[in-house]
Amino acid sequence: MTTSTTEATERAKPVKGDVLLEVKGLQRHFPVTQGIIFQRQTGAVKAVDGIDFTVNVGETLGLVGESGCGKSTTGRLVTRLDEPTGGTITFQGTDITHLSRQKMRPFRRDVQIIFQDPFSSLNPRQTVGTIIAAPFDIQGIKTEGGTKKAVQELMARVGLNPEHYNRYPHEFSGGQRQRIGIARALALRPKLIVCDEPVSALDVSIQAQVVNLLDDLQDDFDLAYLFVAHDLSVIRHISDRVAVMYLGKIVEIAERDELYNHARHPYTHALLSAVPEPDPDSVKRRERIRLTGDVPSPLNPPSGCRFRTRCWKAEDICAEQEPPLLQIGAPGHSAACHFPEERDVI
Amino acid sequence: MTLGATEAQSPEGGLPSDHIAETAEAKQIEGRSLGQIAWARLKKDKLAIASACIIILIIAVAIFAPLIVKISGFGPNEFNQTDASGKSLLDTANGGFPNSGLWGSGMSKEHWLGIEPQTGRDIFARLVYGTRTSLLVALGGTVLAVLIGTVVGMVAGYFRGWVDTLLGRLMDIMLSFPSLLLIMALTPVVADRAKDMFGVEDTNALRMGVLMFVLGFFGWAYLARIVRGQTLSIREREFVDAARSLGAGPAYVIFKQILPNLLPTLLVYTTLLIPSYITAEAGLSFLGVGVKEPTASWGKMISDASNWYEVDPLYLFFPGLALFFVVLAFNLLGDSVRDALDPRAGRS
Amino acid sequence: MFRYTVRRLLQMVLILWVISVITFFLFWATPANPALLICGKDCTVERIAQVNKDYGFEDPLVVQYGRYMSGLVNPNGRTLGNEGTEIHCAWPCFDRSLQNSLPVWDSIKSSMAPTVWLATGAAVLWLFFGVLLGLMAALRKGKWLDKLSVGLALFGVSFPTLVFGYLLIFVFIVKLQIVPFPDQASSSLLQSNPWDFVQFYILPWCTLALVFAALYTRLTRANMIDTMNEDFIRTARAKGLTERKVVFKHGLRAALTPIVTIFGLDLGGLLGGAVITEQIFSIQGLGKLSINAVLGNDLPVIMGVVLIAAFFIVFANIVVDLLYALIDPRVRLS
Amino acid sequence: ACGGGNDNTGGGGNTGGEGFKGGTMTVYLVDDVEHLDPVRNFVTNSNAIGKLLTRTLTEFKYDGKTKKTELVPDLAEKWESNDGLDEWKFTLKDGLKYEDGTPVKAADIKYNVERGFSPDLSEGSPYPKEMIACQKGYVGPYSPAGNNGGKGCEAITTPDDKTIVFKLQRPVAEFDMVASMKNFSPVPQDKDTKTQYDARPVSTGPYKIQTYTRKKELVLVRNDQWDQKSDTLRNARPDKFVFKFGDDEAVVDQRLIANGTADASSFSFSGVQPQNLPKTNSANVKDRVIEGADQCRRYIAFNQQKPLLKNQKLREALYYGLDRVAYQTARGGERLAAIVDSVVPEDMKGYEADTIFQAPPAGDKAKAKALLTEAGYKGEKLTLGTADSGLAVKAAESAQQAWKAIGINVDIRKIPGDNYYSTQQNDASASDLITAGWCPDYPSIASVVAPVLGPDTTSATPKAAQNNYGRSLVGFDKFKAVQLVKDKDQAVKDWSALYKEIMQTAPLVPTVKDLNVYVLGGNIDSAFPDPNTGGIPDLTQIGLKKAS
Amino acid sequence: MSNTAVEEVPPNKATGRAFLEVDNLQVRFPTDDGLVRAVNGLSFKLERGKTLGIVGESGSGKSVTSLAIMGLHKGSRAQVEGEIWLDGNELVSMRAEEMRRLRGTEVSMIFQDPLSAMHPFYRIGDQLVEAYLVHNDVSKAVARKRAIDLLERVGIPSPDKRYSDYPHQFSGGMRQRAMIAMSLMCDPKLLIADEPTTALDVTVQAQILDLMNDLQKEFNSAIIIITHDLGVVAQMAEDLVVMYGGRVVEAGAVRDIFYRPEHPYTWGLLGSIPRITGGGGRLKSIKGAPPSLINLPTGCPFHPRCDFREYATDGSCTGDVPELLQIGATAHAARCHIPSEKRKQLFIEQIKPNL
Ligand SMILES: Nc1ncnc2c1ncn2[C@@H]1O[C@H](COP(=O)(O)OP(=O)(O)OP(=O)(O)O)[C@@H](O)[C@H]1O
Ligand SMILES: Nc1ncnc2c1ncn2[C@@H]1O[C@H](COP(=O)(O)OP(=O)(O)OP(=O)(O)O)[C@@H](O)[C@H]1O
Ligand SMILES: [Mg+2]
Ligand SMILES: [Mg+2]
Repeated sequence: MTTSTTEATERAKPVKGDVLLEVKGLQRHFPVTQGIIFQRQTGAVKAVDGIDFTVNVGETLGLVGESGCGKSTTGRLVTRLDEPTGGTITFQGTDITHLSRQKMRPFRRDVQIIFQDPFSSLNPRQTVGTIIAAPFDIQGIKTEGGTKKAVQELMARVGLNPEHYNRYPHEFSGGQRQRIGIARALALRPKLIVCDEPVSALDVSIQAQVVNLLDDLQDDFDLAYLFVAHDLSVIRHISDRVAVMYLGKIVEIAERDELYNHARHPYTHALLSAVPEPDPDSVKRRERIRLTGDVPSPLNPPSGCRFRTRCWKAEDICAEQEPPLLQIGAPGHSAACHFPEERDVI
Repeated sequence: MTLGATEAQSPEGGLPSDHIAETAEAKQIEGRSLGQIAWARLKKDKLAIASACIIILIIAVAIFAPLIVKISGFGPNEFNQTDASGKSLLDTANGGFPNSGLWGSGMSKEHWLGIEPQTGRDIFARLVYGTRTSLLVALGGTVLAVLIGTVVGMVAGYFRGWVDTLLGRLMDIMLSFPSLLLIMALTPVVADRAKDMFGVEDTNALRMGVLMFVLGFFGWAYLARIVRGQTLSIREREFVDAARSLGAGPAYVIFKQILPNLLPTLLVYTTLLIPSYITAEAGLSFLGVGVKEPTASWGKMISDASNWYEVDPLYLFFPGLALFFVVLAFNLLGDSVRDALDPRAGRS
Repeated sequence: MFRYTVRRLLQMVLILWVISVITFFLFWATPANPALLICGKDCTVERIAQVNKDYGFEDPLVVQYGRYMSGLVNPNGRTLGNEGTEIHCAWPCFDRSLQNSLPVWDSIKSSMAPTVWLATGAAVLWLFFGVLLGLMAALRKGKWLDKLSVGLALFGVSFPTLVFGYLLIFVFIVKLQIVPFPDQASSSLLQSNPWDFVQFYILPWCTLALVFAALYTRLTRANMIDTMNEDFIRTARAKGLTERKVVFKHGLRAALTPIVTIFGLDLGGLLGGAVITEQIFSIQGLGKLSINAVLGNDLPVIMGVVLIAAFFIVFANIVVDLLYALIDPRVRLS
Repeated sequence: ACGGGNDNTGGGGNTGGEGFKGGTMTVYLVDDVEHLDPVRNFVTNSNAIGKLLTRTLTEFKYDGKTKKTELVPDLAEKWESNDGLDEWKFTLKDGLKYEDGTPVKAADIKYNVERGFSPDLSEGSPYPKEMIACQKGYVGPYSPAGNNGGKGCEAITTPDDKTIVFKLQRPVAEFDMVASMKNFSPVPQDKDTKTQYDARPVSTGPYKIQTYTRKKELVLVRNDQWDQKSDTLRNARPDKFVFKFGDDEAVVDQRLIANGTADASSFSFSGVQPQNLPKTNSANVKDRVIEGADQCRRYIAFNQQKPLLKNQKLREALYYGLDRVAYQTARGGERLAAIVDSVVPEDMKGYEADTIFQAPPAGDKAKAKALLTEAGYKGEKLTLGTADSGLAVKAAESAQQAWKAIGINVDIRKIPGDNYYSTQQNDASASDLITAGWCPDYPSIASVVAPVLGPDTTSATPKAAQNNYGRSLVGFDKFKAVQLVKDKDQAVKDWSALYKEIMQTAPLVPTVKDLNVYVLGGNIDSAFPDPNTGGIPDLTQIGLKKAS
Repeated sequence: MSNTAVEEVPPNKATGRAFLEVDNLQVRFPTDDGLVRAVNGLSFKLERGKTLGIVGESGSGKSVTSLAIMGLHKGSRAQVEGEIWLDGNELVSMRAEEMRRLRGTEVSMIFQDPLSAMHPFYRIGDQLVEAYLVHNDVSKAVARKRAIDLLERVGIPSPDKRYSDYPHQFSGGMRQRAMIAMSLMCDPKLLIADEPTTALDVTVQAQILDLMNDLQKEFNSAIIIITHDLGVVAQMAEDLVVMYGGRVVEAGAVRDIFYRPEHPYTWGLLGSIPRITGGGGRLKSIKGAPPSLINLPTGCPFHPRCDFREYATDGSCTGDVPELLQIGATAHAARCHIPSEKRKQLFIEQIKPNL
């Protein structure tokens, strides 16, 4: 374990197309408690309520959905920052759902996370050098030429001036900060990076820089991304496959173009049609579906199909029976709906 | 995205990576931490510098008290009822206040700030030694309070759950104590207990130790609450998650990630706690539960002098002024430190 | 809200109970022999034994504690003294003083009035001046009025109560003779004429209020400046409200909310005795009672005052929380 | 004699009994009175006020002009003792009444003495318990078991309503003086409210309580059932006394010095505070100043229970080393303290100037140092106990400094005032050097020597009395004999000799006596500081010049 | 209802100016670190019934401009220069009190974050009523009725009940609706919406945008919509202003700018947005970061990030600030040293294919 490069070779070499991460029935219920001394549980926020998906080696799975639907929670569960209340997470064949912190250590190198907020994801009291060196520090890894050299290489790779090693995060702009976060995530040559809305907080021009960077890195390092975002355009741009979440459930999952061109779930339809297209003429062309109301509270989600309260196609059965996520249309395309759409949107 | 002014000052873009070229006029700025920025701001703040000077001076006085007193020529506890020639310095027929010097203060070439009524002790020497008492007690109490408060607050905030509940209740209880009253009542008691348990005689050193202990013991809860709140919120910041996702354990997170972010709070709180403890020590000595006789303490001096302010106003004036200045200096410095550390900056 | 209040009250009882335990065991575990104190000037060995027996000082602490608490828990109070000379100590019974064997509750009751007058009067003063000054400073941020207020506040925060109190006496009583020498008889509003009452308290009020007023000036100023930068203030202006309305209806209301909390807690703390001010002006309040008890090792009195003071603090906490919920609709009490 | 040079004759030179009667007199006290219940009233302040409410069998009268104190009959018309001095019979005057008009009976006095045996009312003078031969284990009338089937203490008998007889455990030559203690006053059994009696004692004196608000105010008004003719002691000139509690001494001084109309008929129980002394010399104040001393003497006792202080040379070194001038200055200077050379008051029969040590007021450093070398003192630490109050601490500091100057290391131990004596009386908690003071309960040298230097009469083994802080055991064999001497003059001589003998061993060093300076309101007349009540102006004599 | 003086003399006729005309507006903030030049000579026009979009990166001075129009810089440290003509009144030189009267009636504003923009302690309804009562001498009941009407109009279900809710009890979308209702209380002639949907989910954003469109038709007010999101302006605005470093770099009709952009910055913007219809190709990003407003680059403020500097003809890009020059006969104008012809050519050759 001398250099980061040999490091990478020593570890099981991922083969493109293999399943890297498999999530089954993943659940996260946040207990809602009451009481001052003796707390009792009075309910649960069902942030993630039984979802299944896989991420293959080197691919990008996009995860979209409205605010509060459980995207970040999923990301945090996958990186084991949060303890699942149900289901399993299998990484390269190992069940890591409930591994202890010690046992998790080796996997920490393989799964990394990038956060949304470039301000809160960097410790303002540490220099960039320290921040990017933290993975080596924590994992106790020595690199040839010292940590500093490794860090500077990383900085150069993500487009930061290596001489800025000693600067503090507040001296960087949002986009640069996001690069610092990416460098940190890259340090240990992970196989999977969970990107929790890494570009939502950035200006369009900067957003494009970062998206391009992520693209390049994926190619260079054979990375797989679990890419969380609420912006359907960004997701379309970066993902190989896309999963749509609604209230803690995956309602539809498919290959990218399949999903955008042949969406089956009404919710996906609504989402797609709500995106304002930067093209004055298209406004008239596109069909408009306007959802009413807001996402219901995950504290007590609607019975049956969770989308039925906002769905124009809802019938009695939707309240009684929860539609399973079933394959529909092209292979790998599944949707959870009693009355899937037949037409295409875009 | 809020762009702070400092932010806007570093106008360079991303650096050589695919097509992102370095902007031409990327200015080379020294890597400056928030602490360094604060320090730079502090250095520009004249009031802060002045008060820091006063504080350093006071600390020097406290440390070198014996030397200073050697120069002035009179010990803090020496009675000087007569001068070298045997002439009485006190008007013994009228209650024993100094019969010379400005406003009956006994000020003279020998006794720079006059002498104490009835005993003739040198006020300058007592003032100098009183500095020791004040600072020692205040600093000791502060260190203790900050230490306990930080540890308890961080532990409660980091581990949450039942640990937090337990410590939170403890803080509630500590905060519900009428602390001044208990400090007052407990100082003698604790001194007694210490005597009993450790066989330490109720000396002045013990008394001061007890004062520090009691002040610290009743002072930590408030800070702990603040630290707990901050820890809770810092813990939610994503850089903590980042560290955890790299496999960092609680110790790493607490000491490397959270503690440095608490430092400004702790610093501000410390600079504010010190003057309040200086006042508290003076108050306790004033009330008669402070240090032991004949140890000089400003509060004790004020308490004594309060009987004499009419015939010997300067006796009250000097310790009062000393107390005022030190507290003022610490408060000023505290304000400046807070402003300097405040990212929103700008006192005006 | 109702359930919340009930729960908080229960919690208060719990906290007070814990405090009583801690205080009791802290103090009663002292080596200072209370019997010696009661025994007085001529104290024989037999007499000490007698006192110990009569007062039950030799019983295990737990038993003594139980006896003490029985006077607080039992609505009928408890009986003090020996067979034949027992007196009934009505609820709440805090035992009796070792110094003068009066029931502690009687002393506390009679000392409470001056403290309440002192604290509330000062509170009115500091609240008024503190908020006013802070407000003016905030609205004239950067102007001379602001600088003056900030300076005054800093001065006030740093001015030791000890010195300020004596300064006031010296200037207003002794030198200028604007205020007459204090007369304890005026210390109760119910017994004296209001003018005497005010003259009695005016200097103590000022003394006590100085530090607080200074603190409140700073607090109000800081809060107000923060609040005036809030988005909703911009909204209020965008509606075309007059500046006056913006400041008083929108700004002040939000800026004062945290002050209400702190005010409640400060006042609650002071109701347990403003020791130093009471000592300077020899006001026979709870503070004076407690310092005398401390110097005289009068444990039951100390215990009583501590419990009462703690009660005020905890109670103030509850009141403040409820009040906060009333002011700020975002706070939901459950 | 007491008082300093400008002692004047009580502001106006009126003789007792004459002068204006009436008006309201205001008296300031720092604290509330401790007890008004006669059986608990044993402190100077309360005692002075108690004199207005409570009459005792005998009472001391201080003549402000001749400065003599004499024992006079009060309730008792006459009294006699048996030869053995252990049985005393008192006969009451005629027509004595309580404030409600009911007659005073001898049994009521017996009842009150008995009350004093009750553990809950034990703050009063200890003499009855110590002297009267009640049955063993007697604990007063309230204890159902102890009251002996209603007969109470068998050693006290009341053959009729006007006669009361006390049987004593041992001969007491001065029992008639002891009978001036407030224990020996009547309390009607049906009015007794036990521990609550304190708040509203039934008056036999010229005044009765109108209102009493604890810690605030006590108002006395005339008791119309009191008969001046039966009372040679009390002039009772004002119509009303208002005692105000809680005002700061120094503040009260200022008011009195200012002499505003509101304060013309006022004075304060506390003497002028040192800081206000200079003002007493100004023209408009000078005439209103009276000064007086009391019978109390201060001293520092050397606790011989401590091995180190068993060394006589060390004790002598301490004696010589003390700078009493500094001590005096620390206690407020010449006008507030005077250096004394004996714990026996100078105007008391049996006083003799010190001839043993003849230490100069400022001490004799050379001699002290020499003695110290002889004593073989090697710098061991001694603790000096002092009550925790301003002047006392200052004084202790001055002693500390003086001793330090000759090389003795002294640590000061402050003990809260209320705890002070009990702490020092306890062998285990007493300090090495004990600051103490003693005020004789009645003006006799016996009431100085016995308590300050004598043995514990209740103990079989030779043991120092409670107030013998030096724990000196010298001369204990002689005390019994002296106590038995019947002839009063001979007794005085014997006591004096005994005192001298014991003082040879340097058990203590006398320091100062307190002097008090009072400023009176301009309307006050006939104020004589009474040395028997701590130098406080005698309330039974005081009056106003005119209605205010 | 509105200022009578304004009604008597139709001022736009008197002055010959557009309904809203911003002329050479400058806003600067003195700070500890130096003078922040937030807006540097901004000019644009807007007629009634029209919608103007303003886009630009963060910090380009969009919000500062809107606050200047609202007169909300008055009394702060900000130094405002230039002219703002609204319905015949010049706002920059106007007394604060007069300006106050115009707020709410002539011009009102929808803020980005409706939660922090509403007072947390007052009921939604009362905050609406308050806006009405300052300018209208009517009873509370009347105002209340109007508030409920408007709440209903913006699509809040059972408005009479929700009237007495507090802001925190509303969801994000409802808050923004309430905010819009509040801004419409006095029938303002100009409505400024500063990023009205940035904090909202796409589905809710779509609802709000539809609502605003409908309302404009109904109230015929002029709207300025400020946003980052080119999609939003494409859908909402007729005219567009692209801001960079406190200046307009390109202005014109929406179509002109979307289909015939002439400024490299606009090209960059259009190139960097991923499109929902697009594929996975590389995005065309703008290199570097937005400029510091304290040390604005000399010359064209965009030049450090510009990929087309070499095409500039008249003088270097670093020399002086290019003029905002009209292109052709339309209102289309751009601020660039590259000749218009060249720009057109560059766009067609290099940019358009990648869009
Ligand atoms: N620690 C927690 N305790 C309780 N509830 C939580 C916690 N974390 C998240 N939630 C709730 O779980 C739900 C899902 O949250 P999550 O952050 O995963 O949403 P999201 O899809 O990432 O939303 P956004 O787009 O706003 O980031 C939300 O309703 C949130 O309130
Ligand atoms: N009160 C102020 N004091 C100092 N600088 C200010 C002030 N208000 C705004 N600025 C600065 O002016 C510049 C423009 O700000 P503005 O808020 O108009 O940007 P914006 O275009 O609205 O950006 P965003 O898209 O982030 O809302 C920023 O650099 C900002 O820091
Ligand atoms: Mg999220
Ligand atoms: Mg903005």
